[in-house]
Amino acid sequence: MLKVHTKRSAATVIAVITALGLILGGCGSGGNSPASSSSAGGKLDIGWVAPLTGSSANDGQQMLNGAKLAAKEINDAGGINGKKINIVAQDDKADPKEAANIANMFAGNKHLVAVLGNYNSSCGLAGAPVYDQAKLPMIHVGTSPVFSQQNHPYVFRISVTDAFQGSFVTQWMFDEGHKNVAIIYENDDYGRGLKDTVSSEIQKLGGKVAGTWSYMLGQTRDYTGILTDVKNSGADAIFIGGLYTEGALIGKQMQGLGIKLPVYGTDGLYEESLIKLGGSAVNGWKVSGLFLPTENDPKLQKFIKSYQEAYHSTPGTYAALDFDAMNLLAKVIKTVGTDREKIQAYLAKMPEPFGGVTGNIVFNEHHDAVRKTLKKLVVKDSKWQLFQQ
Amino acid sequence: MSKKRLTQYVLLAVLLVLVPQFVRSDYALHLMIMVAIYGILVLGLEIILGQTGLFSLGHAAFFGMGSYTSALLVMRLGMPIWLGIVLAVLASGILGFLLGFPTLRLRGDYLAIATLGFGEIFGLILVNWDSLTHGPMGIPGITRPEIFGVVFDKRMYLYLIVLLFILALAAAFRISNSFLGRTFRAIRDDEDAAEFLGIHISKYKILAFIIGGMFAGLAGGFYAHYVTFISPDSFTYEDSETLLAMVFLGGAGTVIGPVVGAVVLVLLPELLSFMVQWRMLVVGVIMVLVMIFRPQGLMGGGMKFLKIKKKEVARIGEKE
Amino acid sequence: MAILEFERASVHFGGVRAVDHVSSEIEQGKITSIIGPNGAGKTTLFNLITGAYKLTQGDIRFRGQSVARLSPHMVHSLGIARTFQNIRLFSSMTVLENIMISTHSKLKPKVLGIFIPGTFKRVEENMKGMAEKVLVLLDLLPKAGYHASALSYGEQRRVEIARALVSDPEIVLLDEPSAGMNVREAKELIKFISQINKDLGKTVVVIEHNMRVVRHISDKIIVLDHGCKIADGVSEEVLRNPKVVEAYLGHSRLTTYAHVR
Amino acid sequence: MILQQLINGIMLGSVYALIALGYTMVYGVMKFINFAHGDVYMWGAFFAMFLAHFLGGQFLPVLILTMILTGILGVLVERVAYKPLRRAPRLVVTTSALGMSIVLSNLARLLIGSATYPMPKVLAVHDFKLGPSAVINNIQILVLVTAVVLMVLLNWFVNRSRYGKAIRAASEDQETAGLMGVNMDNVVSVTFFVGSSLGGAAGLLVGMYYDAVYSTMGYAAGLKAFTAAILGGIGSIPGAMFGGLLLGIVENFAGAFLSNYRDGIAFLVMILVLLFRPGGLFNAKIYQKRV
Repeated sequence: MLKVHTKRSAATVIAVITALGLILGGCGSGGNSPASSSSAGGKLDIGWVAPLTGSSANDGQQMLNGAKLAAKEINDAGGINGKKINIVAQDDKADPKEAANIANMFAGNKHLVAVLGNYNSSCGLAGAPVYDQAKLPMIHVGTSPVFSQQNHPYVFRISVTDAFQGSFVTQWMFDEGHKNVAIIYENDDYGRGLKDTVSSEIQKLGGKVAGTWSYMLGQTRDYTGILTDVKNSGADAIFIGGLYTEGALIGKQMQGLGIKLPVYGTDGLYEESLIKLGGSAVNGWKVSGLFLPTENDPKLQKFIKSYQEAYHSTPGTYAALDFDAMNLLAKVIKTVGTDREKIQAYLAKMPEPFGGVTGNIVFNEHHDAVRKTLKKLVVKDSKWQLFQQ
Repeated sequence: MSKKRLTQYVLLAVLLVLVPQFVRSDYALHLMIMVAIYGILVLGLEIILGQTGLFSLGHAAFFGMGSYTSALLVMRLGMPIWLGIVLAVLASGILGFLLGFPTLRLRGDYLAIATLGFGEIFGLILVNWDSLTHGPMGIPGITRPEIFGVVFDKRMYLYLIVLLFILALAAAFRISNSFLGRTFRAIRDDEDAAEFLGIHISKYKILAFIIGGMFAGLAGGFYAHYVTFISPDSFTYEDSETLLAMVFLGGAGTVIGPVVGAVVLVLLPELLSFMVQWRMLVVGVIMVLVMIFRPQGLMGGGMKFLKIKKKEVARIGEKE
Repeated sequence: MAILEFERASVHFGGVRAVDHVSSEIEQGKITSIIGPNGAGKTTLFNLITGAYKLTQGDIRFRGQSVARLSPHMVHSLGIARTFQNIRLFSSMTVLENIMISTHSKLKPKVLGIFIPGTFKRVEENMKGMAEKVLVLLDLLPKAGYHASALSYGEQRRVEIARALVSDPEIVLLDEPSAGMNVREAKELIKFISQINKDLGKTVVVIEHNMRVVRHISDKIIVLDHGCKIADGVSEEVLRNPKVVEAYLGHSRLTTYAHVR
Repeated sequence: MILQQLINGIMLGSVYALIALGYTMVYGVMKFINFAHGDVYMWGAFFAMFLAHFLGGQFLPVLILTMILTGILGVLVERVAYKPLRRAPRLVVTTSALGMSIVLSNLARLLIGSATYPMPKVLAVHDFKLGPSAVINNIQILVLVTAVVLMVLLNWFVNRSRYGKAIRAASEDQETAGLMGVNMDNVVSVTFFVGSSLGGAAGLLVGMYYDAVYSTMGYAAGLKAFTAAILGGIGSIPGAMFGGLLLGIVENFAGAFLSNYRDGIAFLVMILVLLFRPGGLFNAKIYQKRV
C-alpha cells in the first residue's frame, strides 16, 4: 500500500525524462543541422547578452541601444561584405547561472560569429569557460581584475580596468591636494575592485584612507547612515566606486545632510542620468571618462547625434562601449571574415589600434583594452564638461 | 521487486543512457544538467517544505554552502573533487543543523522570515569574508573533474549528474516511504499531536533541515565543478524564491511534483528566451495561472495539509 | 499501588489558576475518571501530565519519578499515552500510518537504518505489525488503508485510542472518548475501556462528561471545579457528594445535570 | 551625529512602517504573505510621479489621488490573482503572489522603463538645523507627519469604523464573520484597498524623500517592510509601526558602523528578537501549544 506512490512516480519519471529528451533533443538537433544554415544566408548573427530585467536592467538597455545603433548604421551602409548584422539579444538577469545558460545557448548556435557579452563581471566569468571551449569570441564590459588573472583566450574586454581607472583618479585627487579620502563603494565585483585599487594607490602616494563604506546594489537606496559617518570621518574628499544612479542619490542625500566635500568617481558615474537625477547636488563632481559629447571629433559627433535621434537621450559610458564593440567586430569581420578563430586571432594581436568613440583601443596580453589616457570630466552648470585646471 | 517495476527500471536506465547520446547540442545537454541540479535542490526543499511543512526561504544558502565548500577545498587544499563534493554535502548538512535551530521556536511565516534572514546573512558573509571566499569577485577556474586523465565534457557531466540525481531521487523516495517521511508528515499535519505521540519534534525538524541541506550541498558541489566559476550572486534570495515556486508549481508533498516544477521553471524561461524582455512577465503570468487553475500543483495531491487551519492562524485574543 | 501521584499540582496562566493545588493519586490497574464542569481544568491536568505545560508549583510523579520537567515525547516514552478532546489525526495519512507514527517510543528507530535494506524492511514491518495488532483489537483493520478524514466520527475516536495503545503504554489517558458518540457507540466504548483495563492490564484515566460511562467504568473518580479538586474517591460516594452535585447544578443545569441524573 | 543618525533611522523606519502596514493588514485577514505588495508600492511611487508631474506642487491632491489609484491597483491584483484562490491553501496563494510580483515589476519596466526617475518637485526644500551637526528638512518632516497621521487614521479606521470592525471580525474568524453577515468579498476588497493605498502613500513619500522612482524599488523595500511586519508581530498594526521604526534605526546605525553587513545586521536583530519572542514584539500569544 505504501508502494503505490513509488510505482506511479517511477512511471512519471520515465515520462518526464522522455519528454525532456524529445524537447531538448529536438531543439538541439535543430541548431546543429546544416540544412537550417541557409536561413542565415543574408545575415550575420551576433549574440548579445546583458541584464534586461532586474536591478541592472537600465545599464543593459543602454548597452543594447549602443549595439543596435552600431548595427543599424553598418546595415544601412550595406552591411558587412553584403551581409546584414542580426543581433540575437538575450537577458541574463544579472544572474551568473542564467549567464551560463545563455553562454551555452550561444555556444550551440553555429551561426553566431561573436558575442557582445555581459555587463556584470560575475556573469562574464560564469560564461567565459563556455565561450573558450566553443571558440566563440566574446567582447564584454566587465571590469573585475579576475579577468586579467584568468586569461580566457576567447574573452576580451573593451571597458577600462579597475586598476587603470583607479590609479588615474587617485592621481587626480592628489593633484588637487586631497590626501584624506573617504571611499564609498558598491559591494560587488565592480565597486570592490575600484575600492581596492584606489585604497592601495592612495597609500602608495602617501595619503590616507579616511574610511571605506559600502552599499549593496538592489537594496534600499538610503545612504544617510553612511554619509553621516563620512561627514564625521574628517575626510577631505569622497571617492565613489559605483554607478550613476546610486551616485546621484548619494549626491542628493549628501546635500540633504549638508555635506560639501568634493566627489570623485570613474566612468561608471558618467551618464546623463547622473545630472538628471542628481540635479544641483552633483555639480562639481569629477569623473574619469572616455568621451564627452561636446568634443570636436566628427566620429563622436555623429555617434552622439544619431544616438539622440534614436533614443532621445545622450549616450553614457555603457552605450558607447557596446557601440564601439559592435563596430570593432564589424571591422574585424570585414578584414578576416566570419571564422571565429580568425576573429579571435585578430583581436588578440591587433595590427593597428581601433579608433572608437571611447578612444583608441588595442588589447593587451590579458585581452584587456588598453587606452593611452582617460579624460577628466566634471559636472559644471548641470552639464558634463571637460575639466580645466 | 515485481516484474513490472523491474521492467520500468530497466527502461529508465536504458533511456537515461541513450537519451544523452542522441542529444547533439551542448545547449540542450547544459539545460538537462541544470534541470538535474535544480531537481536535486528541490528534492531537498521538498523534504523541508513539502514533507515537514517548514516554510524555508533560505534554501539558496545550502546551495551556496555546497558550492563554496567543494570549490575551496579542492582549490585551496588540493583535495580530490569527489572528496570535495562529499564534504560539501556534509558542510551543507551542518549548515542545515545550524539553520534548523530557529525552527525549535518559530513556526509558519515567522520561520520563513528567519530562514530568509539566515540566507541573506550567509550571502553577506560570502561577499565580505574576502580572505576565504574571495568576496564578490567569486572563485574562477574551479577544477573540472577527470576520469582516467580525460577532463569531463558536457555529456560526461550529464551522466554524472543524472546518476547523482537518481541517487537523490531514490533517497527522497526512501525517506518519504519510511518512518522518517511519515514522521515528517506528521509534524507537518499537527506537530503538537505528534509530540504527544512520542515524536521528538526538535530532532526531526532539525533533521529535515540537515537532510534538505545535504541534498542542496550535493547539487552545489557538482555545480561549482561544472560551471567552474561561482560568486555570491549565484546564491541569492531570488534563487530561494525560485526554488519555492518550483515546489509549489509542481505540487508540494509529492516528491516527484517539485522535480516537475524544476523542469518547468528551468526550461520555461529558456523556451521563452526569444521573447527577451517579455519573458519574465510571461513566466510571472504562467505562475499565477497555474496556481489559479491547478492550486494543488502540476502533479497534484497531498496538499490538504496546507489548508488554512483556523486554530493555527488565529491570533490576538485567542484563549489557550 | 499509586502509579501516578499529584502533589499540589498547580499551573497559572497569567492570573488564571487553571489547575490549583491538586493532590491525588491514580491507582495502577484501575480506571479513574476525571469529571467536572467545562473549564474545570481537566484537559489542563492531562496537559500537565504529558508535559505540554510546565507546572507552576507542586509535582507530578510517575512511579515515584517526577515528570514535571519532561517534554511530551519523553513522557510518552515513559509509558503514558493520550488521546485528544478534539480529534487530532494526521489528515494526510491513512489510518495505518497514523497509528504507525505512535510506535517511535517503543521501537526507537534509527534514522540511518532506512538506507540499510534489511533494517528498513524490518523496522517498517515491525511498525506495521504493531499497528495492525491494535487495529484488530479495535475492529478497524478493514479501514487501515483509508484516509483518516474518510472515517466516521466514532471510528476516528477509535483510531485515536488505537494510536494511544500501540506504544503499549502503562497509562492511557482518554480525553472525552465518548464525545459525539451515539448511545450504541458509547456502550461499545464502555465495553472496550474495560477490556483495555482488564485484558491488557492498562491503567486508564478518562475525562468524561457522559455520566453513564463514568458510572459504569470508574473505580475511582476525581472531581475538579475551577482548577481545584473538590472530591475524589470511589465512584458512588463521590457522585453523591453534595459539593459535587452543587458544582454541576450550579454551573449548567441544562447540559451537565442531564448526565448526572 | 547620534541625533542625525537617529533622524535618518526614523525616516527610513517610517517608510518601512507604512509599507509594513500593507503586509500586516492583508495578513490579518487573509493569512498569507502578499509578496506583490512591494510592487504595488512601487506602482504607487510611479502613480505619484505622474500625478506630481501633472498637478505640480500640490501635496494633498497628489497624496490622495495616489492613494486611490494604488488602492484600486491593490484591489485589482486581489481580484485577478487571489480571489479565485480564496479556498485554496495559503501557500498556494503565496506562490500566486510571487508570480504577481514578477508580473507587476516587469510591467513597470516594460511600460515605463528601467531607468531611475527623479520625482517632480512637490515642495521646495528648506533645511532646519537641529543642534551643531544634525539637520532635517521640511520634506522629511512632511514625510514623518504624513506617516504618523496615516497610521493614526488607520488605527481609527480599524478600531472604530464599521468596515474596520468587519475587518477585525474577519481576521479573528472568517467563517463566523461570514455567518454574522459580514460580506467577505467586500471586507477583502476594503482590506486590499486600504493596505495598498498606504503602500501608495509610502511610494509618494519615498519618492519625495529620496527623489528617485524605479521599477525595482519594490523588491528591497518590500522585503524589509515584510521583515518589519514580522518583527512587530504580523497582523498587529502597532507591531508593524514599531517593527518598521526599529528596523530602520537598526539598519541605519549598522550602515554607519559596519556598512558591509548593514542588511545582515538588520536581519540578525530580527532573528534574535524572534528567538526570544517567537510571535514578534507585539504578538506573543501565537505560540502557546493548543491541545
